[in-house]
Amino acid sequence: MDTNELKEIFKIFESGTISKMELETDSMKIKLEKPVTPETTAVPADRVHPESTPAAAQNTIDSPIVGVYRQAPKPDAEPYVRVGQQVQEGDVVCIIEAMKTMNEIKATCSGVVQEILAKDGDLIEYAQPLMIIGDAQ
Amino acid sequence: MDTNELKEIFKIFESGTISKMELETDSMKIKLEKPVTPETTAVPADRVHPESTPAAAQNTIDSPIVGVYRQAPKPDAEPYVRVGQQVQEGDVVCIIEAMKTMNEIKATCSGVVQEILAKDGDLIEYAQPLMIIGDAQ
Amino acid sequence: MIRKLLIANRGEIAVRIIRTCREMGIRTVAVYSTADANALHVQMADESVCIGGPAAKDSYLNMNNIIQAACQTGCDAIHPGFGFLSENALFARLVEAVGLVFIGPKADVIERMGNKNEARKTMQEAGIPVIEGTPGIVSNWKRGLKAADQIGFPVMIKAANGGGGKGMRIVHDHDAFKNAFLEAKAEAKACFGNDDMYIEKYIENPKHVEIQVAADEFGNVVHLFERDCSFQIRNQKMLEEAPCFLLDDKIRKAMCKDAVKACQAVHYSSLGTIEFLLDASGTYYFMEMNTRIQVEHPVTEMITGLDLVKLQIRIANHNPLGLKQKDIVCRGHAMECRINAEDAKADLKPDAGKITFLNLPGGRGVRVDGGIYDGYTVPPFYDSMLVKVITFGDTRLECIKKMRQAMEECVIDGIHTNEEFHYFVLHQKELIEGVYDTSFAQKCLKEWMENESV
Amino acid sequence: MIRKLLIANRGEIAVRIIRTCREMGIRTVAVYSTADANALHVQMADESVCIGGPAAKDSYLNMNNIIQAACQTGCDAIHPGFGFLSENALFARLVEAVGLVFIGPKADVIERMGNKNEARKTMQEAGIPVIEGTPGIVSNWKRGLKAADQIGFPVMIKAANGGGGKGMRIVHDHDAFKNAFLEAKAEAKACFGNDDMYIEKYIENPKHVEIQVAADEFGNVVHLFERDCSFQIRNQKMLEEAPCFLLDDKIRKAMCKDAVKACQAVHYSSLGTIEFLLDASGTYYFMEMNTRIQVEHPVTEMITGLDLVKLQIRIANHNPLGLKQKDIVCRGHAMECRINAEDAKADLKPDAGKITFLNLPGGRGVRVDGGIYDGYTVPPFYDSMLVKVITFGDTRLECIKKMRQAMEECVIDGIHTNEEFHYFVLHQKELIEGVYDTSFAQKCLKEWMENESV
Repeated sequence: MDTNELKEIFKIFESGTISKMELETDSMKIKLEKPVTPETTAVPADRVHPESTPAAAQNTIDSPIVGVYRQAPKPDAEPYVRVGQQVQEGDVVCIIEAMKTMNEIKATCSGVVQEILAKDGDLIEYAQPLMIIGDAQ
Repeated sequence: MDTNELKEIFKIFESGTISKMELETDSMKIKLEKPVTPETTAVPADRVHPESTPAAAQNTIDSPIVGVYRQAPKPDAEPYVRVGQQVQEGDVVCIIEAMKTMNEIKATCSGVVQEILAKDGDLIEYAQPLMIIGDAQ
Repeated sequence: MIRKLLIANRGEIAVRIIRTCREMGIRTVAVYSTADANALHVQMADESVCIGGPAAKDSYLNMNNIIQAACQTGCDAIHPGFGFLSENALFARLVEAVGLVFIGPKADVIERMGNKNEARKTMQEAGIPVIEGTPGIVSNWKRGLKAADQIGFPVMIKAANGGGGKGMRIVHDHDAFKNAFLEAKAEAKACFGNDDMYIEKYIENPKHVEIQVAADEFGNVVHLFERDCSFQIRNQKMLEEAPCFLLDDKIRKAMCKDAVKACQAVHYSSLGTIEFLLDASGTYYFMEMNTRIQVEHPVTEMITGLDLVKLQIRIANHNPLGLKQKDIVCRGHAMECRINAEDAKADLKPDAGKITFLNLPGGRGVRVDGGIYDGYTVPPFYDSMLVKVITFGDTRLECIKKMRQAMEECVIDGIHTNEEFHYFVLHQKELIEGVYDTSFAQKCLKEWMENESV
Repeated sequence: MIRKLLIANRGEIAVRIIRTCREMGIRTVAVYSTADANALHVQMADESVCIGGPAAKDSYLNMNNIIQAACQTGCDAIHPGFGFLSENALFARLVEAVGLVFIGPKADVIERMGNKNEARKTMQEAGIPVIEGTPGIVSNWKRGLKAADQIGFPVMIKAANGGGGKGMRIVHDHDAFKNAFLEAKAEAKACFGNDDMYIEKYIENPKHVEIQVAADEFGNVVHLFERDCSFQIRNQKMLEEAPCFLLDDKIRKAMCKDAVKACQAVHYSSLGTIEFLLDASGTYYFMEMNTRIQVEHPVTEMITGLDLVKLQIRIANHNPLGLKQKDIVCRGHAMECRINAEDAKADLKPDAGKITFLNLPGGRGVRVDGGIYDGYTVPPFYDSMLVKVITFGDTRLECIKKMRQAMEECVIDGIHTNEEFHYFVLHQKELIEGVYDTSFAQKCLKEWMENESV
């Protein structure tokens, strides 16, 4: 489904004085209700936290160009990074070979390599996520 | 779905004094409710009356065929019915001329003729409402 | 002079007729049932009139309401499209009786060609090859059996006023004859209110080849070449092409000549089709004459460059053809796929419902004749045909490749269609080679259903 | 042998190329920017590669990423479409350098024809009529003014490397020259990084007539008749037709002959267009040569029956044309309306946004080449062209009537388009008579906006 539509519906519902709504369309069924009392604002701060944390603490390093993924500077060399390794923003994490040029890709954030999403020799598209960087442990 | 439609529905609902609404169309099904504060219910009874009464007690006589509306048996004769007249189910209320045949149209319910929707000589489509019949007074 | 025309039909063909009328400067009146208030043809016509309830008998077959609507809206003519009242002689007569032009041949010819046995006799007298059979009605099963023995099995028992596969039986041997005859007769009585029966030799797995003809009131008759309509399931055509790919040119010429002769024999003056069965040896037989515009007319339009609806209206408007046989040239190859609201996986069970997403094909050499739009709800009361996709190529292979591409592009969500089945058919050897006969489609569907169920 | 082709473009032309490739059995790779992930061409291609961010310079103009994508996906060739890199000699060179086929002419020819002054000189030497003007670059305004006085006012000041109306000024008298020259030169510097200027006689309100040509590597050159592209607003074509209705046959023949001569002069080998200006007296002048497939190519396809993209690919694949001039016949009349995401009421201000309902026209003689679908969100980053509607008729009037009908059927909700403006244009006297010149469209738009604002 289209979450923008959902956002739109929320906005409409919240802006009015209506306290209860049930809506069913071809593609969705939704029930909305407003608290009848002043508690509306009293949302516990910690309830918001657990949902938003992982998203905030997890980043990906995305390819800035189209090319071929190289995990190491030379075919038989050690890979630039392995899962579990700590990287600093600016560290070279892999190479994207394009037009016979070796382009060093640098970490765009610091953290621990949680997963490497590309394999040696893969065609990499623009903006394709190459690896997931998590919080330092 | 079209959120503009939704906005429109909300506006209509909010602008009135109605506190609960259930609506079902081809593309959606919606239930709306307003918070139950004392003021909302305090609608003067007579304000509701003129709006809701006619709808409930009102029927139409619809054309069963395509043809031309004739209000009277002959060009110069008296019309079968006039506004305000009481009719009984089965009474002839008009003629629909089709293929040079005069088809007598009979009242499908009893009551008072509130409005005649067709004019002498009009092209009448199938299922087109010809007159509105209200409760006997 | 026709200035305003009522279209006594719905869906794709109503839309098709409206488009040509617009081009000709003729105003249009659509008619519709209460179930069709949102249909495309209603939105496209200049005016529209509701003529009855959802059941066809109450609306699209309701002659009085239709004619009344035409008279009241000031029409000069009525186009019956195909199906519904298009080959109803009584309707044609009524239309003429109220002083309107019926877009089609004279009522007498419709009637004469509507009776299969009568049509057969007429053609035989005109020297057109017909299938060997009884010269007239067979009054009882004993006489029928005697005739069948003379003709030689297999034979076909047919109702003189039949159609749509009803009142028909194929009989392979002497012993099975009696029961089949009695069954077919009872069915004919039930379906058509008339149980006149006759018997013909049964042609096994023929090709169904039909010749498009056009004739005016001044005795000018031309043919517009042939169509191969052998792709049929339960007597319903689903894919058609023009010309017939492997048809020997000598046979083509003979068929076309006979088709013209057939028109002359009945003093025909309209657009029409002469259907032939062509057996494996290259022998052909007159089957029937259709006195209406046909679903598959666009393939002929593609190869000849003519607008057949325009031609049909012009003839009804008492214009001369304005075409000589030598002006009509066959160029390239055209194919039509009928996209139906039918669940191909469920043996083509008709479907209905709301179209939730629609993408129709486009580009060079692709024509789309449709009666639907995105968000349209297909009512369950009528024919399941939604859209016809027609492709044209310099060669037959180019035409097939374009059709494959068109089928890939075509997306109709929300209801089941036969579109994927078409895609499968377009990759089958027999289709590609053009050798398929009337037994092919059913075989193909069976194979596809088996594949799909895995 | 081209087996797999990357399309370095987007939208309607990418879809157009994919369709022909499918028919030819060539696999396709689409490229797209992050803003185009849901675009139709991405969904229709066999494979697709994201090549950059929304800005064209980061994606569709990113030569390295495009060529890398072609190499990595195993393509043999790159089709540049129109716009973007289609007339970029460096790109053509790079494509050839990595061993791929560039679907277009040789890089040297692209370069030579890309420089307007160079092209003009070449054509003059080949004996093609060119507009009177300075033989080369004019170094300063004083020399320019002297030349202008000799040529006679009005004159056009032009940037040698210009395009899209930038770096150009029309000057009507001696006194206005200096300022106009300096402005145009500064603009040229800013837009093209090069401020070489030259001066030509200005032809007032001409017709813009162009000849489609095709030439192979073996010296075979043919013309495919002309197109009338006089309907332009701010140098953007919006409606085109073929052939040019009122063109005198003697002039047509001379123009076609000169177009062929132009190709021979530069040893051209691809599809191309020679643009001419035709003044009211019937004199014509070479304006420029386009070395790419053009937006309006379908009208030529309709009147000749040829697939120009197929022809272009075949030539790039080192095939001989396989066509002789006498085989190419002009039949009927074709017109194209470009449906753009532009608010006609706001002087054609480009629009973007979600298409909430889409109904494209159909039927006989109607072709739709589009790059959109129902629910598609038009991104704000690129050209505003959404769909091309092409109609074909035996006569020009039939063709216009079909286009009116097509515009009535066309519904694009959710964004503003120029569709209603087209409908208005199709009812204007000058359009119907075919006499309109390049001043007509702007006048028409002004009138329409005034009507609409009432």
